[in-house]
Amino acid sequence: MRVVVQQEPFDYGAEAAGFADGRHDMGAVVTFTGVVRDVAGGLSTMEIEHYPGMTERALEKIAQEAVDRWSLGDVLVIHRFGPMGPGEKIMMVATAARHRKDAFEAAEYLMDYLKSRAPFWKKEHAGGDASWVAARDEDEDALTRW
Amino acid sequence: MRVVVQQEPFDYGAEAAGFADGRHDMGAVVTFTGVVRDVAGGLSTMEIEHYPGMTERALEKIAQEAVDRWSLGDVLVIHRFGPMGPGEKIMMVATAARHRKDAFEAAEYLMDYLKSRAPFWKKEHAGGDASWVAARDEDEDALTRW
Amino acid sequence: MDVLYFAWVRERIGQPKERIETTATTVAELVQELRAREDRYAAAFADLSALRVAVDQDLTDFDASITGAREVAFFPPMTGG
Amino acid sequence: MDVLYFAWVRERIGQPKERIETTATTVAELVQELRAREDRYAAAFADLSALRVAVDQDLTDFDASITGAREVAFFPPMTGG
Repeated sequence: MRVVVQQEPFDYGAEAAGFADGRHDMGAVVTFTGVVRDVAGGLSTMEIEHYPGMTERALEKIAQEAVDRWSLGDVLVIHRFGPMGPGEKIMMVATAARHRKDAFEAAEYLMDYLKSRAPFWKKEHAGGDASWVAARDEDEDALTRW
Repeated sequence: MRVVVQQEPFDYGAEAAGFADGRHDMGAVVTFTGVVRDVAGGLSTMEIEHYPGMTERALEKIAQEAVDRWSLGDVLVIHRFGPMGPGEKIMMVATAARHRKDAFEAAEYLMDYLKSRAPFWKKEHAGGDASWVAARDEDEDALTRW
Repeated sequence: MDVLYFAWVRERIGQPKERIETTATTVAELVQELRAREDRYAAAFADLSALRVAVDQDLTDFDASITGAREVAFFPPMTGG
Repeated sequence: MDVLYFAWVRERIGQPKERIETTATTVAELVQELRAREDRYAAAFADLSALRVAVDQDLTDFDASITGAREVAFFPPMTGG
């Protein structure tokens, strides 16, 4: 289990390739990556604020809950903070399991809890305007399925 | 949409990193990778037989169904055939969508259908013995949820 | 028409492919014809619930028509992924 | 105790962190005390349903005890991922 919170970009391809590599007992690996989205085409920067200390605690707790709940060979969570541009990768999770059901469910669980329980806040800068991204009700609702 | 059937290994890290890269309208990318699993520690080779022609048709049909059913920015399916060793990557799927729900669901759908509807058969060689991997009832059952 | 066999069906019958002239109009009729040929066919087709069939590279069932088909393939349930 | 503010709560109050001496025993009592201070606090804490609170870096609710707590943080619903 590895949890990383950092400002610098991470190498998604290398992280994905290295995750659970050489493990002969894990048949299924799932990754999720969150990308800075700019649907309207006007976004200049996405800025992510976080709560140093609590962020790591919260992510480790969520990752540990996934490990306790599913049969997993490994878990990885990487999340950036600070300013980033459209198309940049914000974060990733990866799960390895014997079978795909555990790997998929654990990855979705990690994402659902990370979205609503880890202390990150997104601010979008577009032109001269800046606005905080509002939490989506469906993200909070997603927790009820677990 | 890209569907690849090949004998050679593929570069999972490079494929994952290149998939939907530079897309500014997709916030979520999910990948699934299947790995040759050797739980007992005696597997020397996994051999995958396939049905040339039908394999590509079946995978393209499954990928197209996913594209029709969810709002996806891109889909990738790579599946190998021939002999491979423990820990080697057999296949991968990747999905990109605006939101994570579509990306996750489409990736699970691709995997469920690929497992039971694409003409691949696994044979395990361990010591002097060789045996065909039996289909699992729960893989067929998984289709009922869609 | 070409008849193809994969995985243990191929091994049991002893060849991957053969050309067959038939008057069968459905997969089930073709199976009956093959079963009557030799023991290795009878063995391979003993339990149809353990078999899957594709006509012209589309998965179908044993009631399917084969009239005009170019190829019919028999194989066990798939195990990809 | 240290009181921390994040995102628009931080912007509305005008600082990320302050040291507060208080006799409040719950988060709700602390909020009442802060609201009474200045308009910027009243504005930030106007709608508690739009706020979340953590005591000593654990997410909790407004009824939670803050007796002995080292830090209390207020912020909007999280939007990571």
